[in-house]
Amino acid sequence: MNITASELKTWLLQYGQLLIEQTEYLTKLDSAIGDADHGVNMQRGATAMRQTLTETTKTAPSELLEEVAEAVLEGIGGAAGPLYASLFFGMAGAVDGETSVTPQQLGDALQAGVDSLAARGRAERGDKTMFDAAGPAIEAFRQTLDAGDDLNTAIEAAESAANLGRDETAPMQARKGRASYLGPRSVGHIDPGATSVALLFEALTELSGTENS
Amino acid sequence: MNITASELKTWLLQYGQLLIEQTEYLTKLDSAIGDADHGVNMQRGATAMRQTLTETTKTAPSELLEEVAEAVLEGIGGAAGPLYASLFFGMAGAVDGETSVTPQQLGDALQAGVDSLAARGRAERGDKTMFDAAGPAIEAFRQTLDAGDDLNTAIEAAESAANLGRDETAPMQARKGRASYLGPRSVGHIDPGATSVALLFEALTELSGTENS
Amino acid sequence: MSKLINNKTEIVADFMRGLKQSHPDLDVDIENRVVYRKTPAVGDKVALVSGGGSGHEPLHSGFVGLGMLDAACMGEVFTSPTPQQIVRAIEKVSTSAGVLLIVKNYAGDIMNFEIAAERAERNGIKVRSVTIDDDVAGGKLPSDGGRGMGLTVFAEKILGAAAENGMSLDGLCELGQDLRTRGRSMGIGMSSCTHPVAGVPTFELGEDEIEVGIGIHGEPGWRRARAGSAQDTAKLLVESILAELAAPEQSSFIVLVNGMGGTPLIELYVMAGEIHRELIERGHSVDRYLVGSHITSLEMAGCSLTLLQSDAESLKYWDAPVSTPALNWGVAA
Amino acid sequence: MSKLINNKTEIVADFMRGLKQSHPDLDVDIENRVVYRKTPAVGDKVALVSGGGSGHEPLHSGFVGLGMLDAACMGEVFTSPTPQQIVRAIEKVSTSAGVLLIVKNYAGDIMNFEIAAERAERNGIKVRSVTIDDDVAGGKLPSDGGRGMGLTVFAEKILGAAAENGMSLDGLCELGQDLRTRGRSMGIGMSSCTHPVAGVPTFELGEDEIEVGIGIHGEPGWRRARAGSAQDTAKLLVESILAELAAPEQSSFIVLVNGMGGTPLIELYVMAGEIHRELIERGHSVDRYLVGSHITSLEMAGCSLTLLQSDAESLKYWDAPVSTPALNWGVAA
Ligand SMILES: Nc1ncnc2c1ncn2[C@@H]1O[C@H](COP(=O)(O)OP(=O)(O)O)[C@@H](O)[C@H]1O
Ligand SMILES: Nc1ncnc2c1ncn2[C@@H]1O[C@H](COP(=O)(O)OP(=O)(O)O)[C@@H](O)[C@H]1O
Ligand SMILES: [Mg+2]
Ligand SMILES: [Mg+2]
Ligand SMILES: [Mg+2]
Ligand SMILES: [Mg+2]
Repeated sequence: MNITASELKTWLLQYGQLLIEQTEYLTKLDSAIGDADHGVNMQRGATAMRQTLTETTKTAPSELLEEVAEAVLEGIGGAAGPLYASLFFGMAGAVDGETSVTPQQLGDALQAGVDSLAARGRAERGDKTMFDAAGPAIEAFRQTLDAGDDLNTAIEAAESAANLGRDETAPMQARKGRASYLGPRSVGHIDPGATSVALLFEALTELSGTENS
Repeated sequence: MNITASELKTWLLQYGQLLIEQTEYLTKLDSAIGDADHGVNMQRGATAMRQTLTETTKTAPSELLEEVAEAVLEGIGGAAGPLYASLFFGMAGAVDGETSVTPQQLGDALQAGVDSLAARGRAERGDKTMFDAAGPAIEAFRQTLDAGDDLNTAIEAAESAANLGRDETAPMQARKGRASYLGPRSVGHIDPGATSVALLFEALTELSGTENS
Repeated sequence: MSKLINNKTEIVADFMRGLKQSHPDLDVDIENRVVYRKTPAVGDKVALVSGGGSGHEPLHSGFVGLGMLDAACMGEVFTSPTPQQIVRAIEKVSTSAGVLLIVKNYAGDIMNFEIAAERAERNGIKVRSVTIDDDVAGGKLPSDGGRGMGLTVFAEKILGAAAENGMSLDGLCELGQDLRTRGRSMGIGMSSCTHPVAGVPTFELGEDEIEVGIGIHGEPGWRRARAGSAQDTAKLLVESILAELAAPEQSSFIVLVNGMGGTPLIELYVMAGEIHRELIERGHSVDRYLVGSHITSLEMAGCSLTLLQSDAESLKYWDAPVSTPALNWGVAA
Repeated sequence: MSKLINNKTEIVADFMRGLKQSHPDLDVDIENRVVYRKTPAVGDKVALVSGGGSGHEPLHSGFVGLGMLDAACMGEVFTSPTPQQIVRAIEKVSTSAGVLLIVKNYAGDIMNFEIAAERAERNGIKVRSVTIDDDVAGGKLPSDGGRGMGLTVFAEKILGAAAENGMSLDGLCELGQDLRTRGRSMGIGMSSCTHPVAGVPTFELGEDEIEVGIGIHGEPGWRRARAGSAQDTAKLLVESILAELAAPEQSSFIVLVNGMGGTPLIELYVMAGEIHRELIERGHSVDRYLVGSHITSLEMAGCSLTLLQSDAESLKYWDAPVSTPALNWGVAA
């Protein structure tokens, strides 16, 4: 069975749940190399997403994702707001007209989303940003599917890659965002945005089994 | 032998010395129930006194004391400045015209000084101020002389009475100066001004033996 | 925490140098610690002189200029200026109309200004004083009366405008007495501050504690209490002040929401909003607000509230032109 | 240390209520977090809009009024406003002459203002932006360029006066670009601050340590150093800025000695005096000083220095009348 707007909702509600659980941790990470608000920002984003997801009447994945994009754009603020919004706008554009999507299409959509995030932030791999978790995650997701594995396996691969990408931001020196003004002092700390992105991919496990249901 | 301007200098130089040694302690006392500057104020006063005492050409006790009064008035500032100045102005007035003073005359002069301090501050005994050390000290000094004892004994008595008066400010609730705004919270702390006054009487021991010299 | 200072005993002189460079309308006599208007007031305007310990900036030096003070004398940090400094300030700006001293009610200030006034009068200058004692102190007032707090700013502005307007020395004294009866203040502290010479904070407060009824010297207050919301604090300040002020129903006020130095403006405006609500709820109204750190205790966190019952005269003088480093309005370019 | 707030997530709204009550010339749209002039600019003046995270007060809301901004949009504390808020601000004040956005160079601000500008233009409003990136950052600038610091205050004042004077949108963009090349800033911190929602200080500093090259969000800087005297600090700031500014010999400047929020005015003027000396020693001169806490990081202790090479045009607009909560001069009563 394909992934519908309803499954996407489940995914994003779970993402919101994880953000709320990790609020303090995200803020702590942002205290070290930023301005101590990433947790608070993402918590506001989670609330805005949840409200949208519970009130929405949209049944097309693309329309739903656009509403979510708009909600996080207005809900989060700061740097993370437009970046996450770009991700969801990018995804929405890629699934325009579909009523449900295959795992491959989900991969393409996530790829479009991540590309759009990177473009908005003018971020490259190794800059110590969200993109350092998002990039490897979407690559792993698509490669796993391309290798013929199922959605569950692709999700697992994406989650591990996101977590690894997140951890690998620690030794990097930041080249984008606030942390870049710390110069060498940004080394040794995990990037807060990469950490919240890893939660986005962790939440994908809610879709595991969709294919077989 | 009577007490001359030169002995008074010795007394006040020693007082300045003690103030400089106790600067931090006086400030610490003032931190508890004041604005953390009594030590600093008195240190400036000590410096001003020393300069006056080393540069002065005055040989009459009254003129010397007037110069000292003017020096502390300008050197100390705050509440303590005019109060100590009043003390020395009061003393100066009482020995006007004398070239040296007897122990009895010194007692009268100190009495006039303490009266003048109390008048300037509108302070009464028990208000938790300088006067609570100065009042008992001058009483003890004069009573001891009146009882026929010598200057040494009178100085010892004054010193003990000043120290006791200082310690007895601890249980008092302040009714004058900054500490009075703490209400009952001023209880349990020794008054900084009473502590610096006790040093003034402690320094009198420099005059011990003058009579017999 | 380190401080932006050089020699800690020369702070006041260093401050004065910076002040003079930054404000071409002001001149300074560093030796005597006097800040005064470069262009003296013309005609026989009464000269206004105030002063006190330093560490309360912008008070008083930041209020020297057209429409407020003619001179300010600066003592050491938290230490009243000495009589000679005050006499020098008086002499610098005195006119035939006389000199009005605005003195905050602190034992040290009272005594030093008293001696200075006696000496200046002996030198033939007509000197009168107004004592500002607006602090309700958060508790039972000691026999010396309230300390001088935010009403000092209002007095300097209103009396300054009245003097500029030609009011006589007697008239100013009367107006000053009148302001005294109509204005009250109270402050709370959320931290102490560090006297630059002492080098350590005067006292320490727990995370959730405040000092109620503080002065302006980083000292503890009348009592320690648990920190409440801005609304709780506004209620406490408004109630404590109104209890002492005996303001008739439907009074209107000039309101100073003052920061003690280390409290960000965002919090002061939150307080202004809450204070407004508290006053309106009690049937009162507000004619003017002044929000900012105007009479401070170095970097102390906290705020004080000053309520002055307004009338046509005080509003007229409040709105009158003023051009000083810290208050500036109504003067055409 | 406790804070004077109510609900910690409603600080900005509570602030805006207090601001409105205190300043009758301002109006606020609390839902959209917009502060704007109650009486809109007349004629076809270009409208100036700025904004950013809150916690930097008086920037930007305190600079709304005659001669500066037409509207400010306020994000949450240290968080850029969202595109919709910015669009609302633009819509509130836009004129046929267009809207100029003054944007501080922070990833979040850049992106949110970029999206907002695209949307407003789609709605038929002529929008242009000036990015302020004056921070020399105390070290090697990252690829995004310097952060927006004190030059923002100068840009709002000078561009505001030019707009009031009838300058076109293109002219303002050009003048803005010109200011960018002529102004640089650098800051040092002596404490962090506490984000009201996080509730704990962002970082801790030892007694004798300072952070060099800070931004305006209570964050650590480029490096940690031992605290020196005011003179040492002035030298560090002046040298670091002049190294980047390439000011010709005998340049003259408009100088902002800015407090980060928790540093008393007495220290800022000490710094002003030292900065003056450093500039004079290098053969430069100063035309104007602004000393105070104008772009802050909540209650952070520390200061920043901004040097803007002045010329006849910038001085003319600097001296032009302004009437806002935080800057006010030259407007007759
Ligand atoms: N230019 C950029 N491109 C991609 N990600 C970025 C960029 N700038 C910042 N980020 C991400 O944003 C995160 C910070 O988000 P947040 O704290 O919510 O916003 P802000 O930095 O405005 O306070 C960083 O940890 C980083 O991952
Ligand atoms: N009215 C007064 N009469 C007598 N002594 C006083 C009075 N007011 C204050 N003092 C004394 O002054 C001392 C404080 O002096 P100091 O700290 O130098 O001045 P300030 O209080 O102005 O900071 C107090 O401890 C008290 O002994
Ligand atoms: Mg952040
Ligand atoms: Mg004291
Ligand atoms: Mg003192
Ligand atoms: Mg932020």
